[in-house]
Amino acid sequence: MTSNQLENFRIPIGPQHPALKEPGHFEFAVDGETVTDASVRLGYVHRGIEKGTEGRNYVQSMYLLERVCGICSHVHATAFALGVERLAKVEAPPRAQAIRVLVGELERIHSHMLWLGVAAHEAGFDLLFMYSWRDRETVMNLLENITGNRVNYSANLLGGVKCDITDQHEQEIRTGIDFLEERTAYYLDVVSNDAMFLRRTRGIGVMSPEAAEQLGVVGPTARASGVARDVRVDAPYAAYVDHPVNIVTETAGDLEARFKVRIKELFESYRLIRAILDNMPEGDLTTRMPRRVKPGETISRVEAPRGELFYYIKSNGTDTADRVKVRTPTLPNMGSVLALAVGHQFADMPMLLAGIDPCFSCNDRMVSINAPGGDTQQWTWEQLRQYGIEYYR
Amino acid sequence: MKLSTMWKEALGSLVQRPATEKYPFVRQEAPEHLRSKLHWDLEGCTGCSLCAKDCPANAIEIITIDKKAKRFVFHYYVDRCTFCGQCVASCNKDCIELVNNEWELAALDKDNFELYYGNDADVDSVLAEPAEADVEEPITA
Amino acid sequence: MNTFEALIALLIFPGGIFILFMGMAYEWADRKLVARFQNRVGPRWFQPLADNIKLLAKEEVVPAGVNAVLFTVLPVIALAGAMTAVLYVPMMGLEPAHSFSGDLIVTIYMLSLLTLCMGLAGANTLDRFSLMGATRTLTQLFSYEAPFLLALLGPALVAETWEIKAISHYAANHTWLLLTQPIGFLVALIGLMGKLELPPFDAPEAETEIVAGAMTEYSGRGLALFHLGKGVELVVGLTLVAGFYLGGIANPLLFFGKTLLLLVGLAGVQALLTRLRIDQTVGLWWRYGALLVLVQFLVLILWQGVM
Amino acid sequence: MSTSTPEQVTTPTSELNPNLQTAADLVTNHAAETTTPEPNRLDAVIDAAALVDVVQALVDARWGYLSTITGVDLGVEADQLEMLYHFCEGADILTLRVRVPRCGGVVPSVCGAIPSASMYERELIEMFGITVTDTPNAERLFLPEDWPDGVYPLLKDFSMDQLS
Repeated sequence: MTSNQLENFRIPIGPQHPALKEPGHFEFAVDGETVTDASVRLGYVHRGIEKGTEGRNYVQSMYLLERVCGICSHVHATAFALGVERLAKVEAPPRAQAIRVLVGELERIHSHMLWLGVAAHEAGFDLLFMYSWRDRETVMNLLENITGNRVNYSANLLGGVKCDITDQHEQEIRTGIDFLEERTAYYLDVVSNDAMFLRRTRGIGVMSPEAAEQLGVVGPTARASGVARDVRVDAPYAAYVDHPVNIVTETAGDLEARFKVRIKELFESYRLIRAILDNMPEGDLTTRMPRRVKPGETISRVEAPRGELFYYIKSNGTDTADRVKVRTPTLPNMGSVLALAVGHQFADMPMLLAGIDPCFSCNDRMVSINAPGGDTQQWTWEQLRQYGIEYYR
Repeated sequence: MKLSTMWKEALGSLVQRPATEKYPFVRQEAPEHLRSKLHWDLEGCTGCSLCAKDCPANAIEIITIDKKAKRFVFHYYVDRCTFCGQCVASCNKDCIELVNNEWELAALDKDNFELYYGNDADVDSVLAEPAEADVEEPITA
Repeated sequence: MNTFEALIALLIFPGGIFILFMGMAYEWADRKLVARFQNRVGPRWFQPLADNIKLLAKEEVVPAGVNAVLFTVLPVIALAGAMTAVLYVPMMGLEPAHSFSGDLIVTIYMLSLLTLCMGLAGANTLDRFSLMGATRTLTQLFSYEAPFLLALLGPALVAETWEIKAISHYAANHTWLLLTQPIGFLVALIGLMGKLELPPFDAPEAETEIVAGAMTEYSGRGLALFHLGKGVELVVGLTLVAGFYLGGIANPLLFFGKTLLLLVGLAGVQALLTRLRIDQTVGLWWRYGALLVLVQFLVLILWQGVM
Repeated sequence: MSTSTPEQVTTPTSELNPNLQTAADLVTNHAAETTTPEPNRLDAVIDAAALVDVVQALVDARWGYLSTITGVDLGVEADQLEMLYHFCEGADILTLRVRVPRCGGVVPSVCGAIPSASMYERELIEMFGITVTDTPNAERLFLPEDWPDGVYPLLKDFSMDQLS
């Protein structure tokens, strides 16, 4: 092969690829097994959410925004609800704030466990994948019991929450958390001691604190590089004001550190959940919320499982937001993958990608409209079958 | 550093029962608060339509037959519903309930996903009328 | 041996139908065991059969830009190679259908034919995952082939014959070679995993990186034949290792007992270890596998000299 | 659609917390106007020409990190777009507001000082039709390949008819 051909040997990962559970398109130029260039193309799951909020009232927008992401849905609704409440000069009752944080931390556990499994699977360690997902069922069942849904919990209302924590729930949560804490300690042992697994994580994708600062990464990805950035600590919101978070950081900045940071964060989540259950404020779950919100603009930042989630909300006096801007944590983190990829082995690419816990539907939240001129149709089963037969004839 | 950290666990699994749930054969009971199909209670509804206004998925339509006599028909599109429970929270009269045991909603026919709640006579009259303009699709732009 | 017996040996037992079903049964056992290690239920007994029937019934799509003849013929050669190897091994603990002095070498190369065909099949298509997979398949072939061969030559050396039948007779009448040549046993077992591209040596078909490696463009019949070939190779490989290192397999009971014991070990390794990168696989084989087995080989030669 | 300006409370500079005070000092030379809409926020309206200098000054002083760039369409009547550059440091947020005309708005790229801004700038270009000079990559990030040129979905007067 000539050098020109070598340069053009580009391997695509995505939009449809077993390594990615969501569509995103990466292209890696490889020389043998070594990556020499990387590029990304996003937008395969655009749903027009930011534009969509312009045609919906605040209540409807909240549910729409909750569906930005299936894994960290609650933080989106929380960020939006907190922002709109601030604009409307309404404060949700303390019990509601505590429940918001409680559900948020349960969601973080579920998200990190999910990530642990996915990342292990990318490395070809399916045993850890299966076990961590089995244990993740515990927290999903807890969320289902409390809120009523396994994903997209819809626990928030503007001005409060829908679901209450009963004594029975409290017992269930405590039992579940005890079990998970034991399991998490075990997984921490696995990711920090398993020799074969460490061959795939230690020293791979090292990002120095300076690079992390420069690339503007957020969340566990930044904390694994020693950049102590956590909205729950920097700008406490909801019940984090009463329950301060101890920030977890690692200094190595490699994949191993990203594993450790996320797993250690789980312990912090367990502690917070217990603290909230111990000091659950009494009182109402909701407060009256006006349908129209006075003109103004606000910024609402919360810490999603993947990092800082940034909402800019501008109201104009009606019951519909003038502009909602969502900046999800994956977007700034995505740049780091491209920067880190060059020089690594192609086999490390899925791991590097998984290392930032990418969420493509979070990224691609904006505009997607039916193909121009395309009309929507409803097809019956029979029609679909017929179409299939004719297509392949 | 160990060559393998999970061997004890893995060996144990050989004798343990698998964690897999054999779903269609073994069904677990739905949790108490699970949100599934929506049910509407005729009593008490004042026709305020707050549920329909707040529904993020446009899954609810209140058809008013006679406002004074409090005759309303509740038209529910199960396939659009996202089971968020906002209508339950919005309703001031506690007329709406998301029951917890009707969650297996798959069907091959679209007709199974349109439900009418109300007096039998009212529902019949709604059904007899030529289909009105559909509820507006969610705004996309 | 008359023609009738030869035909039976080729088409029914131990070659032909019998070994195909045997391959599927062992594939099922492997998948089931891995699933149980992972605390899952795993597939039901007829899953590999159903898979293969489905694949055989499917239309085979020949992608644009490939040599269509090669594309169709390579899976057939691969399966034929694996099935030929069956004739020389003591299947079910019975005498091999054919044997001659030096059949060990033929068997080992028949087994390599499958991998070689897979590599060529990958290189034949234009798909980038296939090309990547083909490179890795062939790289891995070159890395495990020498240690694997050396590991199987150890027993041959002590038995002073290159005939599989004779070696397994020798093994049956002496102390288990597992005890005298532990390194050879390990290398042979791990080499077998490398041959079959089982985890952790599945870099050539790493799902999360290169989809299905060299097999990416195969659908339908070709894929089914390759799969069957791998199943056959699994059985042959296990038979060889059990026959050489675990004290011979004199009857069907011993055969099943010993090969299945090995399979549990294989499944355990598959479940417990993380996939190695291709550079790590090569490093492992040449830095440790080949060296260790060479050292053992030298010791054996010296020992033979002393005796 | 209302275009009313947000309710703003101008706080005397002495009441700013030390962190925001630093930021205020950094931007004050270029800012036409600074306000404090919320206790932890500082808004500075600056001219597009001064943007790169201000951002460079913030980066040199290591004040916060660029959280995102928000584009806001102030409406057809106002005929202006507003670019909001949000910098976060702890709980404090500094917002640089840059106003440009709705048609043919030009802002300089800040990628020279902050490389990771590229993603946000690409988003601005495709969603609002702004020209960002010297940005390293002006390709589409989110919109489909067959999206018509000159149609910008986050403008208030965007309609589905523009697509056919």
